[in-house]
Amino acid sequence: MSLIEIKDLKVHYPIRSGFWNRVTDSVKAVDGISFNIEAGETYGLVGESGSGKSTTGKSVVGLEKVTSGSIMYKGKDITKKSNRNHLDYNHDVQMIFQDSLSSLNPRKRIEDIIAEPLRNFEHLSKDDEKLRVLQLLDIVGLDADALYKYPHQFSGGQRQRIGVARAVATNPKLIIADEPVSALDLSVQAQVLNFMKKIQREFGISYLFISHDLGVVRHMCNNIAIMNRGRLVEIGTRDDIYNHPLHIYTKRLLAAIPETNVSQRKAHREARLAVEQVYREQQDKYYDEHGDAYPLVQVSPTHAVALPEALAQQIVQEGEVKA
Amino acid sequence: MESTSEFLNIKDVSTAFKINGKYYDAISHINLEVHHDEILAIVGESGCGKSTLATTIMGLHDPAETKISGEVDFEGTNLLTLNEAGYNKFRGAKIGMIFQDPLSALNPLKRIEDQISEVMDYHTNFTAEQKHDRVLELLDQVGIVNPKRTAHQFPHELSGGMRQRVIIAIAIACKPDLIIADEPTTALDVTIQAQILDVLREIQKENHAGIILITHDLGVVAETADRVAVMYAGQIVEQGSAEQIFNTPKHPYTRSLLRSMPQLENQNDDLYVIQGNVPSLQRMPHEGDRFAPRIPWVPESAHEKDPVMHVIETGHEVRCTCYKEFKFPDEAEDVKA
Amino acid sequence: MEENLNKHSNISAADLDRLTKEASEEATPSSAKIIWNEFKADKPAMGALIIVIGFILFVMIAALFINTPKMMETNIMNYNAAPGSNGFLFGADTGGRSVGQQLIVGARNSIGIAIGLTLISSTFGICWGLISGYFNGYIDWGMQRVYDFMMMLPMTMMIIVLVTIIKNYNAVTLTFIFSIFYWEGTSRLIRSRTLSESEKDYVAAAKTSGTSNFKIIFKEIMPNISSLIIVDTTLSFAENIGVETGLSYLGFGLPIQTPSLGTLIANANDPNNITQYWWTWLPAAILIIILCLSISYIGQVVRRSADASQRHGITD
Amino acid sequence: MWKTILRRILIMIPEIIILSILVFLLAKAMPGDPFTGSINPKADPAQLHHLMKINGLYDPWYQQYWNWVVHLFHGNLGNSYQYQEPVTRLIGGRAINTLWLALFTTILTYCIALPMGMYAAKHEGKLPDSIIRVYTYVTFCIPFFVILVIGVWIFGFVLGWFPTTGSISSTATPGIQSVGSRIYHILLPGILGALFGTVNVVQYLRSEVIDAKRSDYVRTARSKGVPEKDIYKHHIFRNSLLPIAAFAGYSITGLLNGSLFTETVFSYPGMGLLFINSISYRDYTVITALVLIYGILNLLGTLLSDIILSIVDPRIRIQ
Amino acid sequence: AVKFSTTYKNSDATDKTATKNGTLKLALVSNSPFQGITDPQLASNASDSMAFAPGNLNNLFKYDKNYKIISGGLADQKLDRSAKTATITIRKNGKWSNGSPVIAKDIEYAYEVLGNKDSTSSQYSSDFENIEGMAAYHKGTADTISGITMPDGENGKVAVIHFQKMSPSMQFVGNSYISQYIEPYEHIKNIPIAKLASSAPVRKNPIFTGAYKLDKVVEGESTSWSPNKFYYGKKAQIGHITINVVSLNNIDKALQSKKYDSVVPFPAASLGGTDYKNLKNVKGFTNVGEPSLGYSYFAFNLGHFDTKTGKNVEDPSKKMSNKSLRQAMMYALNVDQVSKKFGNGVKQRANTLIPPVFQKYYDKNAAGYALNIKKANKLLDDAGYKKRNGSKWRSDPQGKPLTIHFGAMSSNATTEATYQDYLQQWHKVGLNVKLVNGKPIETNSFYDTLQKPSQNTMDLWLGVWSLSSEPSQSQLYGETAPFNMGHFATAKNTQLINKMNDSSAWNDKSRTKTFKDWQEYMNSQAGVVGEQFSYAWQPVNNRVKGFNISPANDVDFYSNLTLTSSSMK
Ligand SMILES: Nc1ncnc2c1ncn2[C@@H]1O[C@H](COP(=O)(O)OP(=O)(O)OP(=O)(O)O)[C@@H](O)[C@H]1O
Ligand SMILES: Nc1ncnc2c1ncn2[C@@H]1O[C@H](COP(=O)(O)OP(=O)(O)OP(=O)(O)O)[C@@H](O)[C@H]1O
Ligand SMILES: [Mg+2]
Ligand SMILES: [Mg+2]
Repeated sequence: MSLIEIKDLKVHYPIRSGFWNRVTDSVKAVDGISFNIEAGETYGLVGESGSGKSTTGKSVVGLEKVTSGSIMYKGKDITKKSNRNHLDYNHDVQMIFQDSLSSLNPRKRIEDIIAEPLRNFEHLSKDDEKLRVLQLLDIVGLDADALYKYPHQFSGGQRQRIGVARAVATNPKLIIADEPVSALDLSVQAQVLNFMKKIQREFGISYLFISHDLGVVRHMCNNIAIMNRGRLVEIGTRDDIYNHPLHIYTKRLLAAIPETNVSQRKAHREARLAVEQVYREQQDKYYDEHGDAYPLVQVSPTHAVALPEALAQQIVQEGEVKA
Repeated sequence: MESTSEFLNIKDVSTAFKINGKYYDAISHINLEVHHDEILAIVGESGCGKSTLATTIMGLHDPAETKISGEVDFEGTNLLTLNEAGYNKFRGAKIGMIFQDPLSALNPLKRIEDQISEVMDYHTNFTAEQKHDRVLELLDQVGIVNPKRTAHQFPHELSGGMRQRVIIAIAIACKPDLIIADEPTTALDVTIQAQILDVLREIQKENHAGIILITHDLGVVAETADRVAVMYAGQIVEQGSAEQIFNTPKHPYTRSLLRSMPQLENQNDDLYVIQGNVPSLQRMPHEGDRFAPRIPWVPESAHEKDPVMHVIETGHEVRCTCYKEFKFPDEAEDVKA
Repeated sequence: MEENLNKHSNISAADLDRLTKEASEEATPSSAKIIWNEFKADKPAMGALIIVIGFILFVMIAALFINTPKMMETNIMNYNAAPGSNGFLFGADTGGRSVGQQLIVGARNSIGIAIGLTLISSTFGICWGLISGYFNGYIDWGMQRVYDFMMMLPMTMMIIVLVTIIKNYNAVTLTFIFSIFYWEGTSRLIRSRTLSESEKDYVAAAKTSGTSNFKIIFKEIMPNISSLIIVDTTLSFAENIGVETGLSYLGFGLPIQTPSLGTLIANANDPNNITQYWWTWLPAAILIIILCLSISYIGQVVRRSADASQRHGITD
Repeated sequence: MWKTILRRILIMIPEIIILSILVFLLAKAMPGDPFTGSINPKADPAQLHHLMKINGLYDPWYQQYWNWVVHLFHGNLGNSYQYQEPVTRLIGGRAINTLWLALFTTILTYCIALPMGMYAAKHEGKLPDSIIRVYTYVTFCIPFFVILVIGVWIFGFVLGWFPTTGSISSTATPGIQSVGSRIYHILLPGILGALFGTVNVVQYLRSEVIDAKRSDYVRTARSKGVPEKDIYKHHIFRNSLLPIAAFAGYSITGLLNGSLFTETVFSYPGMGLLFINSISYRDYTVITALVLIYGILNLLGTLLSDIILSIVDPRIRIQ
Repeated sequence: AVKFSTTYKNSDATDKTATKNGTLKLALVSNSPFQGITDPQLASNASDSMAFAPGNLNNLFKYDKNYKIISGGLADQKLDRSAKTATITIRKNGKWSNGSPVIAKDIEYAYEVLGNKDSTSSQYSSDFENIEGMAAYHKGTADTISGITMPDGENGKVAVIHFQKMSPSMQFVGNSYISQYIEPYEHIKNIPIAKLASSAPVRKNPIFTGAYKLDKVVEGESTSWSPNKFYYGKKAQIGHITINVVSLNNIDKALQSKKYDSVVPFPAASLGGTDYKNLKNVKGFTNVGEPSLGYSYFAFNLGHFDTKTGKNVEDPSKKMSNKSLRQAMMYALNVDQVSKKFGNGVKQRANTLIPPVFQKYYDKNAAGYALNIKKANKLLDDAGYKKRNGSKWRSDPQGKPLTIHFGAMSSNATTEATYQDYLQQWHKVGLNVKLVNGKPIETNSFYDTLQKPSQNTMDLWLGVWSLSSEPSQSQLYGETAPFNMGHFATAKNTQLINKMNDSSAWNDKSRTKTFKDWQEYMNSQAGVVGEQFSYAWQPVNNRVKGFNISPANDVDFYSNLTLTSSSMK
């Protein structure tokens, strides 16, 4: 059984208008997605801005009111608040946020920040609690003197590590990491990614890793889902996605990753423009009449793509021919 | 691409900010040249002084709060000696600037057309009609699909990518010789980033302009830049063509940065991490190699007392001699010990 | 977890005391301390603080030694006695009552009203704003309607009507009546800040950490808008000191037996009194201005220090 | 947008109804009645009771309220007991005076406050800024009526520049002369009201301008080579005037509050003075009507602000 | 105390052109705008009568300084005691200011306006039902008042009023049986009486019978006047008169800065003692004055009003029923000193309940209650109000603690200071007197309490009467008078008051004696005790000539005025 099973998850935000301010339409931030996260893996969720990644992540930790669909954990649907409370759900599922400064309460000392989930879920004695906090700080590589300081006194990387420490404080089974490094400098980003990996190794945590940086995702994730306008367009293993992308949207994202090999940049650029060309010309082939993605079809045990069956087979074969 | 002529020459420029009554250098003794038809990328971590350099060239600092020394020779004029009115002849006309945050950089209350044609009000004697035509032309040029419609809209009605295009349109409206782009794509998605960079490159080709591209994304640099200057703590630590920097990086800082990028090869390994932080202004060391504290395993003797730039080959310069002895800790067990 | 941590961390229970001590040596000063330091650095602000606290203390203590009923006894022979005459340092008013003593008792009453009013209306306004800003949806909607309704009420008129209805009103009832109308400004301010504060990720983080809404509102969000609260409270306090002056002028203020700065200033209701008997109102007016200015100034300093702790924080 | 405005107005209706009941009850709760106050040996208490009865004042409150509402739908707010005149006509005459004064005060407030706020912000931290700030603080701390009384004394009586009572000269002939006389009469109260009203506007504008000065779009404008004075003109002032324009609607509340004082000091027959008088006469119909009108004006003020804002600020479209 | 003359005798010669082209500026002292009801039958507020005074308010009669009706006015009145009629004959040249003649119907219509069942007037009283048919008309059962006849027809000049009973007070203007005013019937006949007060002919284009006609009225704030060429009497001389409302707070400064020539004369005084202090020495002004038609008084709560019988009844069990207690309380006060200090000479202790303006009836020799602490203490001691058990307060003769509640109306600072002074005086004689609710009461609540048939909130109170020009006391202190709020109703009092109006009172001398007897009796009983009399005084600019505020000059007051210079002195 998977750790988390997301089934046909929908989150719609109402748009009110008209004379009586009634709900006339809705933003379909997440529009029917399903995927499973296995224990101990890092699951990548990739997509352009506004594609619904954060909304998905928030739904999984229970921060968002879900319109329909289910998220099963330990056989219970945790989209219901009562089930979450009953399971002490957030003891097991935690979150790391994108903006490290805003995710740490500026008026609280680091000790209180890290101890917050402990105080709510594990009622420890004062000393035990302090010890735990100190150990957590040690694990994320911060000195004990951080204990009584405030978030603004740390650099971005350090703050993000404090966020990690808080997230792992209750030894959760799953951590949702919503763009944990996209606001960070290259070198600091490396730092945080290293820590996340280290902690995963040591505690066997699963991540739902949300990012739009395909380079980072490739570095971190075993399984990846590509999201586009509230729907999944492709899911697969790292290899499936990076080496055998099927959906034009995935290809486009991949082509847009800057090439670090200076000598090949011209070729890279041409390749990218070619993909763009296809993307523009073949929109209606890849999307249904409303411009939404098709339902996913399985093309291999690990790989699924949101295309009509026939088209999917055709593309798979083309790919094989090329290879 | 061969550089044709140099038209911007930054000589020994330092900019100091007043903090609690004392001046602290944010950039010190910068020397740089920009040529027509080239993209010069400036890279470095946050707080290295990249933006300060850009705003110094643009003369956007409050003279009461800053002290600037050195020379910025732009087509024969030292910009730093100009008064406000003199500077305004260059801003917008000969030098265009593109800012990072596309939302706040546009006046929320003015239509796109007015914001673009405002540059022309001061630097051309176009008639209203000419300006209107030019606006549409510009919007088309930066890749906006429906220029007529967009010209009439307000910034909040546009997406981030479109706003950034508008800002580029403003910057190039008067066909400037120099465009300074301060992190133009940081706030954007990869796909849009790629498009914006394309636009920039096309414009440069068309206008034969020189572009200073400020970014901390090495991928962007590798994709776009002709030459690269790496900045650390207010200084340029390495400078060279894109090939030189990416293929044969010398300075420990450059090498560290490159190494900390997630790459295909190191998929399952840990990424390289540079120890420590960029020092804040008040804590900036003023003697010796400023990067030394972050590579503590390199013996002090390897550093110069007063590091200067060393030419390695044509166009490739590196500060300090420590690069010669620098090895990553995992490359040389002996050094680490 | 316990085991896990012990396995991966070098720290054990033995290190606890030592590390705690180390940490507390490096601890950052609390914001109260930062504010205090700011005052120490800013001479005029310190002056203002001393004036305000000194004055309040003086008035509170001095008022204890004044027998108010006795002070309020009329002595028509001292009708509008000029300062210095008949042993009145500050002169006497129409009833021959010492203006000086009334200043003290009146200031105490006015400050008391201001404190009471500020406490009630700010507490209420803050809670209202916090709750309404934190919960969106029906709670916020309902609270906003109440708020809209209060906004609509013509305040002075309503107060006058209420004052007329309440037969036996005094400083306490007056304070309550004012409180009905004075929480809106605060609540609006707090609500808008709470709205933006609630969007921040630390609130989401607190939710995922299992913290209750009540705790999030008052333990997480409130401290973050504390500088706003402090500044708003000081400013309302400054404003509230003279709150009943207008009513007193219109003839709906406190009864004569309860002197206040307002009733004293209301002596300036007539151009003749303004010139001829300036001592009956001018000192009170000056007092209000000084107090009000000092308190506003203190508010500024508090605001500044609150900002500074965020701005220069990293370099500290 | 019209729909929105209409909806906003519809939402107002329950608020107005609640207010009307509240005011109605409060007015009745005041001790005394419209006739007791006018006690004199010539008035026979029996006749007063008779008047109470024919005016329905002995009915239960809901009955009275209902009658009042029914009349309201016929455009009739009842008769003033004191003035023996339909309330609509009575208030109509006073409202014009109050609105004249309010309008004039508003215009004047902005004429004084805008240059002041901008000047202060432009020279932020320098001497003129400090002087303007001290001015605003001091004005903020002085009770309004003290400003009024001192103003009347100096400019009305000592210097004799302005009339000190009424809304129009008793001898002014209709036409130009009477308009002139009206303006002459609201000059002093208007100026004094404006002096007081500037405080908020100046402070608000100042902080808006200072924020705008530091904004990114101003930096963009600088990088376009726009001269400093045009930057102020086209970008900073324009953008900071926006919220100020909207503030005008909200300031109605303040002006109406102030009218109680201004009109009392200047014996200016407007709604404020009428209210104060009606309170002591227990003129229920007038009190109820006035509170209601002030309430509605407050509501309209906020609505007006929202409309102005949505017109001038392209970012806001009321939906 | 100060002595005022009713006349400012200006020795300067009248400046004809200044008079003809000039404007006399009068201030109307009031904190509220006037209502604008020109019809005196409907007006409920003194401001209106002042605002429209130059039109003479359609006053029918001329009277002497004792307010006794004499001939020479717009109409003459003849009383016929045996026929029980009053015959009112309008002079031939009596005209309204629009030129139309004053007719008999104008007289009759005044009663209709007053007595109509839908009338908004508050001036109707049961006394009017003395007129034949008035009761029926008031009830609405009759369309006309049968007791008023017009022998020459409606357009004639004579009206005859038939009474059930004649009263001596009918000889005086302002009595409660004969209306002193008329209505311009032709001008207003089309308007229902219920709507009269708000109609245009009353508010916008009213007509008058006085020396001046109204040019313009600015609602609530000013009126302006010019000579009425149809006036029957002495022609008005000054080109314009303007009257502006000025608030109490501003009036002193307004006069000091010479914005006005004077204030509109008002018999119940519009300026007080403090004003006098500010204004007495202003250059260019002279003060005139006459005793005010009003006074303030202390009244004690002695009983209740029996609504069934319509009579006031004394309850001997009331706290204040003890005469010695009442007297002692009055002796404890030093009203003289208060009057001197705050009245600045324009006020004096009231020694009786008839103010000196009624020269004939006023008992100037009455002693009243001057300060006498000793006597007060003795009275209390003798009556058994002793301090017991070391208390600082006296208890009642039964030994129960005694707390007396004093009711006083909220007012200006000076007056409220006076209350405090009185309390202190009472405390001096050991009486525990407290203000009701601890503070002065707002006027409405004050009368609301007192007008209840029975109340125990106030044991004594300080009230004010402004009087009608007819002095009989039945409406204030009579056995059936609802305004007798202290319910003082001894047999002797009833008898004396009745005597003021019975047949013996047709004889002036005898009536005067009754008044004096009543004053003496009231003083001895101390059920109601006068507090202060005051002067209705006012400054008048020295450019004004012919300024005489004596009642005898009322009819011609405005015609007599002239100016001696075009600018103020
Ligand atoms: N509270 C909300 N009310 C209405 N719409 C919302 C709300 N939150 C998000 N949306 C909309 O839902 C869509 C998905 O938003 P989401 O934040 O999940 O995207 P994302 O993929 O995380 O984007 P980004 O990369 O910018 O963070 C967007 O179109 C967004 O505008
Ligand atoms: N106006 C200023 N006053 C004081 N210090 C400043 C000012 N502007 C910048 N600094 C400081 O100067 C240093 C360099 O800043 P700068 O903005 O140039 O860095 P950057 O390289 O552009 O960084 P980023 O990538 O974050 O934009 C930083 O330490 C910054 O704190
Ligand atoms: Mg997101
Ligand atoms: Mg920067």
